[in-house]
Amino acid sequence: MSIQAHHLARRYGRHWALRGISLTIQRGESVFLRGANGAGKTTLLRVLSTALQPSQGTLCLFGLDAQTHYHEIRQRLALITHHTHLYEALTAHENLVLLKNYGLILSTQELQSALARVNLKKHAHRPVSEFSAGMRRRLGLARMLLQKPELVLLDEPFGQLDVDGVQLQEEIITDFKQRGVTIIMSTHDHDRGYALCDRELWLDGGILRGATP
Amino acid sequence: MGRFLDLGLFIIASGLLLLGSIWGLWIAPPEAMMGDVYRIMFVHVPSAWAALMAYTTCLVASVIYLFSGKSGADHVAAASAEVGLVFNALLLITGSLWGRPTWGVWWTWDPRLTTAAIMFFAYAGYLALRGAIDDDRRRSTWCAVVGIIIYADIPIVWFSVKMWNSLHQLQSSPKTMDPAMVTPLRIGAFAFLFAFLWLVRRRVVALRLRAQNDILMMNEGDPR
Amino acid sequence: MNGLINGGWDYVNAAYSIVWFVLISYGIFAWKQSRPNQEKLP
Amino acid sequence: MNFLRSGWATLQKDMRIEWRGRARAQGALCFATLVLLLFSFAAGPDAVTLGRHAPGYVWLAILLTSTLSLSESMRVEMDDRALEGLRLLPVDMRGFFLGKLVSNALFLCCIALILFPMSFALFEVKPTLGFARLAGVVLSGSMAISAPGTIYATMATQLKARDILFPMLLFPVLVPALVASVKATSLVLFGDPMHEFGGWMSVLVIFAFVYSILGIVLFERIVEE
Repeated sequence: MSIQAHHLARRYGRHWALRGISLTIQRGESVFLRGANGAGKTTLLRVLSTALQPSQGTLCLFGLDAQTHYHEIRQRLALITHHTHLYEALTAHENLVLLKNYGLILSTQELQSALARVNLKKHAHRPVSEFSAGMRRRLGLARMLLQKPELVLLDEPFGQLDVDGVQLQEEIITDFKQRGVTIIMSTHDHDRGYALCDRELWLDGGILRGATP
Repeated sequence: MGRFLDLGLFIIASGLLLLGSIWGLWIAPPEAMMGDVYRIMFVHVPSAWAALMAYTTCLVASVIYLFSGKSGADHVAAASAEVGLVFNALLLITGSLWGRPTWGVWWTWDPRLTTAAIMFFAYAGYLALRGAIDDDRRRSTWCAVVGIIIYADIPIVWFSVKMWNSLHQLQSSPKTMDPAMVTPLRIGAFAFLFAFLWLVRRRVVALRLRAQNDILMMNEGDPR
Repeated sequence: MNGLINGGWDYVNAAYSIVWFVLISYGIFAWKQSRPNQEKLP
Repeated sequence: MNFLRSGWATLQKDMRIEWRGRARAQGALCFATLVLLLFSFAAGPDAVTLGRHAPGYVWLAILLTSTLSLSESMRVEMDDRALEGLRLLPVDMRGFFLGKLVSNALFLCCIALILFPMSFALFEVKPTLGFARLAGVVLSGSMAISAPGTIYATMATQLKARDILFPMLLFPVLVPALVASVKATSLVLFGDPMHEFGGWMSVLVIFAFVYSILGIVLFERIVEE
């Protein structure tokens, strides 16, 4: 069991972005999260990643309570959003070395091959502030690869990427699926969503409208 | 139950305030050195106690919130900081009104005064922070942290101002305590204590109502 | 009757008036805010 | 172990970012010297008065600059939600706080390193008790400002009214640190016949210690919300 959520709710001030979400996602499943703008997709993904605390409800990830064991949980998941978690003043290479400095076990070779895979090798020593939005997304992907997660949460993973980038993203997702990584992905590109995922969750106004089992 | 408690607190508080004022203004004898001015003490000193009590309540509630995450503790912290600020303002005003005729100045850098003034601004900042955060979880947690940080500052401010002040002037507050003057002071202390309890309760109820209202909105109205 | 300081009553009266005024107005505010029907949303 | 490693990594990272953004640091430095000059203009040209109040001017200049440098150093963490990335890594936030605190304090020390020689020239004062003690005051004073400053900057940079709220929260809490730094500095500059230096230094050290501990304990709660 990868995710067990019971009646998750989250509000920002007086606005409730999530109004009671209960769901169960098995290990190795890939889930397509669809919904209109403002339906609560990003909030749900952030809550499921433990980046954001729910206002109400309980969440268990990998059988651990998210409220108390978030340190262990976070070692096993990765979150991709349009915020790429990068330091502008540092170079692409330094941003990845940072993971190592903070204790992620990681060899130089892995680091180089991750940079090569997202096709940023020749820009490795440029500061991120000079990067385009698509390049930042690529670097974010490299970061996710190095984290070796068991659960990935992808918020609009195809946004801002060029044709090659979209293809790379698809490759990575397929690769993860084959390795049994649990995937939850929100996208407005329904064709890709249905093609890549086994299951669908439909979010509307902060509640689950429908789901295919 | 709560109704009777509220009513009881209100009656005791207002009754004691009235009694304390009458006693302080007319029954207590004038003081040998300061004449009638010292009567300000009967509202001034209880304000100080009430303010300190309120701030201590805020600290305790903040710590409880950080451990338990119960929104009730957050409401108590918010309410007592606000009530404490009101008593703190009274403390500064009455202190100034006392200082002018006795020391000849509206303001002096006495450790007591300075500490009270700094605490006023610190808790004003605390309430401003409360008003500036929309997200309720974030507001509760951050304000609990700030409540602890500010309270930790009170003794440090006190000692540093005392040290700082001891160099250029020594200003002692009158500590004359005739038995005839102790009674109104005691009445005043209890009056402010009950006023504090009633006010905090009212503020907590108001905050709880607002919080419940926000939660009710979750189920209200069908989203599209 | 007075001690060394004359005219102290002005300050005493001012202090008591301010205390009463502040406590009464804050009390009214606290009471009004805490009534359920006042908290209905617009 | 985790604690020290993340502290060191944070310090290293901050140093590097600070070095890359030298222009920003120069701006802060410019601001600090300008404030010092403005105090001299406001206080008038009387050399004796200026000299007597030199410690106060210098520390006020450092304090005002700290509101800029502290929120700037936290803004770097919030820009692309970099701090959220570190949280999800997960990084030990107690160590992160310590690293951030030290890097902020070192920046303030650099400011002081410029301001003090400048004040010696402007106000005709000199450290009679020696440079070692002055360095001690500067170091502990910077830590004392940075400890609550880092906590408040973390909150303030995520708020809409950050420019108003940050000093409004920080300044009242910093009063004892300011008083102690100014007092200790003036004892270093003008001599210490009553042997009060130790007392003021201990106020500074206790202040810095209390707030560092509070920050280490509470920082995680702040960033998790």
